[in-house]
Amino acid sequence: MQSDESSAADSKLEVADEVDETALASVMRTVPLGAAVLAGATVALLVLGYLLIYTLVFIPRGTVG
Amino acid sequence: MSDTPHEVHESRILRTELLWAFGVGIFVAASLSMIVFTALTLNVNPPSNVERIDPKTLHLSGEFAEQNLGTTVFGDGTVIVRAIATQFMFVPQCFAVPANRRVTLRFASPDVIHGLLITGTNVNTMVVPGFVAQVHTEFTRTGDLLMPCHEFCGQGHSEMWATVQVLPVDLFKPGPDGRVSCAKR
Amino acid sequence: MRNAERLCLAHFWVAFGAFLFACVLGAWQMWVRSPLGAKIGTPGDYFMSVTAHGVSMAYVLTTFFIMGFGYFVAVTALNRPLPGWIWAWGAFWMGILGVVLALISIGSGHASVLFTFYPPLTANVWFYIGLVLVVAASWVWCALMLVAMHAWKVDNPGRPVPLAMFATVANAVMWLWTTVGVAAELLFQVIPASLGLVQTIDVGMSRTLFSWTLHAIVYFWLIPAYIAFYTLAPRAAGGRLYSDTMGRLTFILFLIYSLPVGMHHLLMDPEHGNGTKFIQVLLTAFVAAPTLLTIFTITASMEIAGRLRGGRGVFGWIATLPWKRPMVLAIGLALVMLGFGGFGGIINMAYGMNAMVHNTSWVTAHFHLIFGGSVVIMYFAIAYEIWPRLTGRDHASLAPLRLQLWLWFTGMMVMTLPWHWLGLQGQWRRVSNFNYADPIIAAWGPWVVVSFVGGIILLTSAILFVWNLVTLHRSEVRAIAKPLYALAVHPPRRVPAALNGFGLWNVLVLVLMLLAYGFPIAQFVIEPSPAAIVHRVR
Amino acid sequence: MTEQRPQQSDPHVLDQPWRIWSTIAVMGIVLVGILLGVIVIPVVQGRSAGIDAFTAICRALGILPGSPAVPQFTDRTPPTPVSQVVWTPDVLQILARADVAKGKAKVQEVCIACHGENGVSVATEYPHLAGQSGAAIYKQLHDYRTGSRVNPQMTDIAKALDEAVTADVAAYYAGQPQRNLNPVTLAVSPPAIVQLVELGDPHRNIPPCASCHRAGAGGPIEAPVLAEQRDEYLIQQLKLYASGQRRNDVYGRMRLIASRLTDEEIKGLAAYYRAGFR
Repeated sequence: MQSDESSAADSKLEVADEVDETALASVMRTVPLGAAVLAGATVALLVLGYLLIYTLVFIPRGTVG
Repeated sequence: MSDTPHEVHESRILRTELLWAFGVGIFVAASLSMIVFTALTLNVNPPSNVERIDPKTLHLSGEFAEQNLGTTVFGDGTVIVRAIATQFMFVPQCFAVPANRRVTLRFASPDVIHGLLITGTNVNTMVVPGFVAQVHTEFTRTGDLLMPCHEFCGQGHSEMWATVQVLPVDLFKPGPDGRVSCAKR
Repeated sequence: MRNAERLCLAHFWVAFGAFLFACVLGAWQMWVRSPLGAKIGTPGDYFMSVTAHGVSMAYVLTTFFIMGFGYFVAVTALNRPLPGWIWAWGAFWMGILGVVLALISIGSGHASVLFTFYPPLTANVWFYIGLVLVVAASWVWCALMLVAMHAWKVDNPGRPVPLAMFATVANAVMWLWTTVGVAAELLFQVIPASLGLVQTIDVGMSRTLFSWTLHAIVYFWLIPAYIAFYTLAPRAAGGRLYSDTMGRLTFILFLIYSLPVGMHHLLMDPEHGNGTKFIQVLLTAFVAAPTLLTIFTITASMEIAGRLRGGRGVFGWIATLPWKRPMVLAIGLALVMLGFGGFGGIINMAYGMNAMVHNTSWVTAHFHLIFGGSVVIMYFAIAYEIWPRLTGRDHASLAPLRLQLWLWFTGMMVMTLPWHWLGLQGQWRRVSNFNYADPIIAAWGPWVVVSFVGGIILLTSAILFVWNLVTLHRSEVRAIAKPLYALAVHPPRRVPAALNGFGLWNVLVLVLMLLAYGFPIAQFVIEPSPAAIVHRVR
Repeated sequence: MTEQRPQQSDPHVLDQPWRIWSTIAVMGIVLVGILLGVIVIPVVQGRSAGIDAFTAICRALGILPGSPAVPQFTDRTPPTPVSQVVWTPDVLQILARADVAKGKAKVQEVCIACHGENGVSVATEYPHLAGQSGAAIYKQLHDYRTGSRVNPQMTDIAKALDEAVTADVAAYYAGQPQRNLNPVTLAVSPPAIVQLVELGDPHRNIPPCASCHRAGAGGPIEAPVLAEQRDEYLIQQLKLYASGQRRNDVYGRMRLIASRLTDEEIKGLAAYYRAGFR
């Protein structure tokens, strides 16, 4: 993979990038796995909490309209 | 178009993001489907009653004149509570409602914006001058509940609250004129 | 660049000065409301304090921070001088004048109407004029951001605008749309009433116009935090941004979906029908999309950094992240608070379920977590990150910075978790004191005290924050020029015009606003609400 | 380097799918919202309540009042108002444009005997009117005229005044210099009374007196300003409210508050508000 980060932000202060491209290529083989599990679990918990509050707190207090 | 490995990988990232976006879609659908389901089966709505009423002449109007406020049971069994939210008092300051029976609460403000909730229930509405705020509900437990004004209405806002007496059905006895008042405690 | 640095620092110090002042007021308010401080201060003092707290936090801290940060981004990300220095300084002083006018009106007791106004209550007219000046200053800023991006594009045809600048301009465009509602309310309804030119107000209309602004304004405050998520944090963590395209898409989604959703603040209002409310609830559900996309993209970016530092396994990368760096710590804490705050948010927006929590402490907890928590902690991290560039001096030690961030997080959690609980019990908002003699309210007392302890921790953190910045100004350590903005794993070479500008999205916003707000506003033009008499607070 | 590579596609071609798909997605979402919120939900809810589809949809839009899920209540109860005063913009305009000179002439002719030329009353049972809110004076005179408030002397006097003169008199007294509470004598007021004035008593549902009766508090339009008032007059009026003999306070706010005050508190409050009398 070529190093080509020329256009992102090529100000004079932005020349140095400490990331090694081969290392990057190798971690990119696993990368969104951890993020997917972590973010997915969080979102699943959010939905679960939402449904629990809806059915166990909101509805028993009496419907409104 | 000959794709370089770079572009192959870039499109793989975008496909992963798209997959995640699909998950986001499920999240959105799950939260909305609960709303739609309860709206269709239990008639759950936010209180919306676009019924205009002149705040300046409320005290001259029929419904919200002073002596008509409070709980009334009509001939067809409808239970209507009418109350005024005004600076810095609810009138009446206590009203009685039956438990486990459909009740319609109607509020109006002659002056500024007020709001109210009844603790431990889902009764919650803004009381906006110019409109009748109306909540249809059923109280699911008995007892004395607190009904504070929850929207800033002036310097006396913090002292503005009323009591709601939720009575068991057998204790909820309208008088000959259909009126029910709070039991003295 | 001396001028640029002075400009940015001037804005930031106004912002953080207002912030510290507001934190002191906030802690005082919590004390007064708690069983410990019952019957201290009058309602007049309390509502004056709440007004000053809200104005300082929501209008001064945010507007000045966002303007200062925008100037910083325009200069550093585009790597060219800002067009129109005179305008920028003029806007700054206009904003200062506005803040002074507003604070004098509040301090003299003539504007205790809270920062959300509540007509037909009206304050002294100078209060509103002051706030209009602050907004007008931000409009100048918006214009400068648009001009800066346009000039860059002319000189760099076909190249993608750097993400930080693209996001900043997205915020400026969104803010221009956002302020239309409140500007209309103030100029056509509230200021004439305050001046005595009219004696009545159409409250249905004024609430609807304010709701136009009320939700998008929160995204105006939030976007700098997201800019830090996308462009500063991956670099600070030693990694790359997972996807530049998703960044652009996120900011575009914020532009589109933060506007036609404001009526979810009016779910409990009697002046709108269920159907129009439902449409905006549905759109509100979609405003979760940019945040959820961000959570994934940023977590993936952090994962890159963690794995590059040797993290293995599904979660091993979390431990290897450089948590000692304030930016990395801040983003971790911000995401936790965003999770809790977001949970509160989806309960709030859930149509009928809003009745369970509307105007209770639940809502207060929600926006303190999202804004006071996630967003402000990123403001801290941004300040810590860019202050060395602005002053040429570096932090002698990062430990007090981390301590400050931890204190802020701890304080925010200790304060807001009890508020959620109290909100579910029905504890309502905006009261100067509670009657702890009432048995229902008495049961809340201990939790109110716990949240007050959280408030004290937050105040401590705020003082430490300002102390840290003051210390930096006196630091002997010279700053080394370090790269600031993160690169993407695949930096974009070319992007579709849709992802490099806002023409298409402005059209969509217009159409969406017509569909979502057209009828709700038109109904009051066709048949105005029965007018309410103006109540003047003098 | 990328820049040297030939562009593979024209940016406008690249842009087209974005334009099309984003428009379709955004409009699709709105259409679903309209379909569900304005059509499906109200029609289904209306059917269960016996409301026809058209009415239900109109209610969902806010064109007709009421919930699509519940038959709407209509009321025909006759009113018997306690006060006829209506704060319309017209009335407020009459007050704002009142002729102070005419008011002064009327005061010198009639009111002066009890309330004094400058609004400083001549005897302790008559209220001071100097610097009093014009709206408050107007409302009381109006109520005397319509019989909502009854007083042997004032009823006849008020009946002789027309609307415009009522406003003139109110404006004249409102323009007289008000005398504020005296901080020196206030300092010796009992804390319980000061608390009632500043904080009220939430337990008894009594709002702070100052939240309505302090000048510029933003309270009810008709609330009189209390600053240096005759104590005997205040005691008398609070007792009339408490017993329900005076009932021209709209929605009975003062009747309720006064009925909850003890005699000691009524005396203490009257003393508080006369504290600065010179």
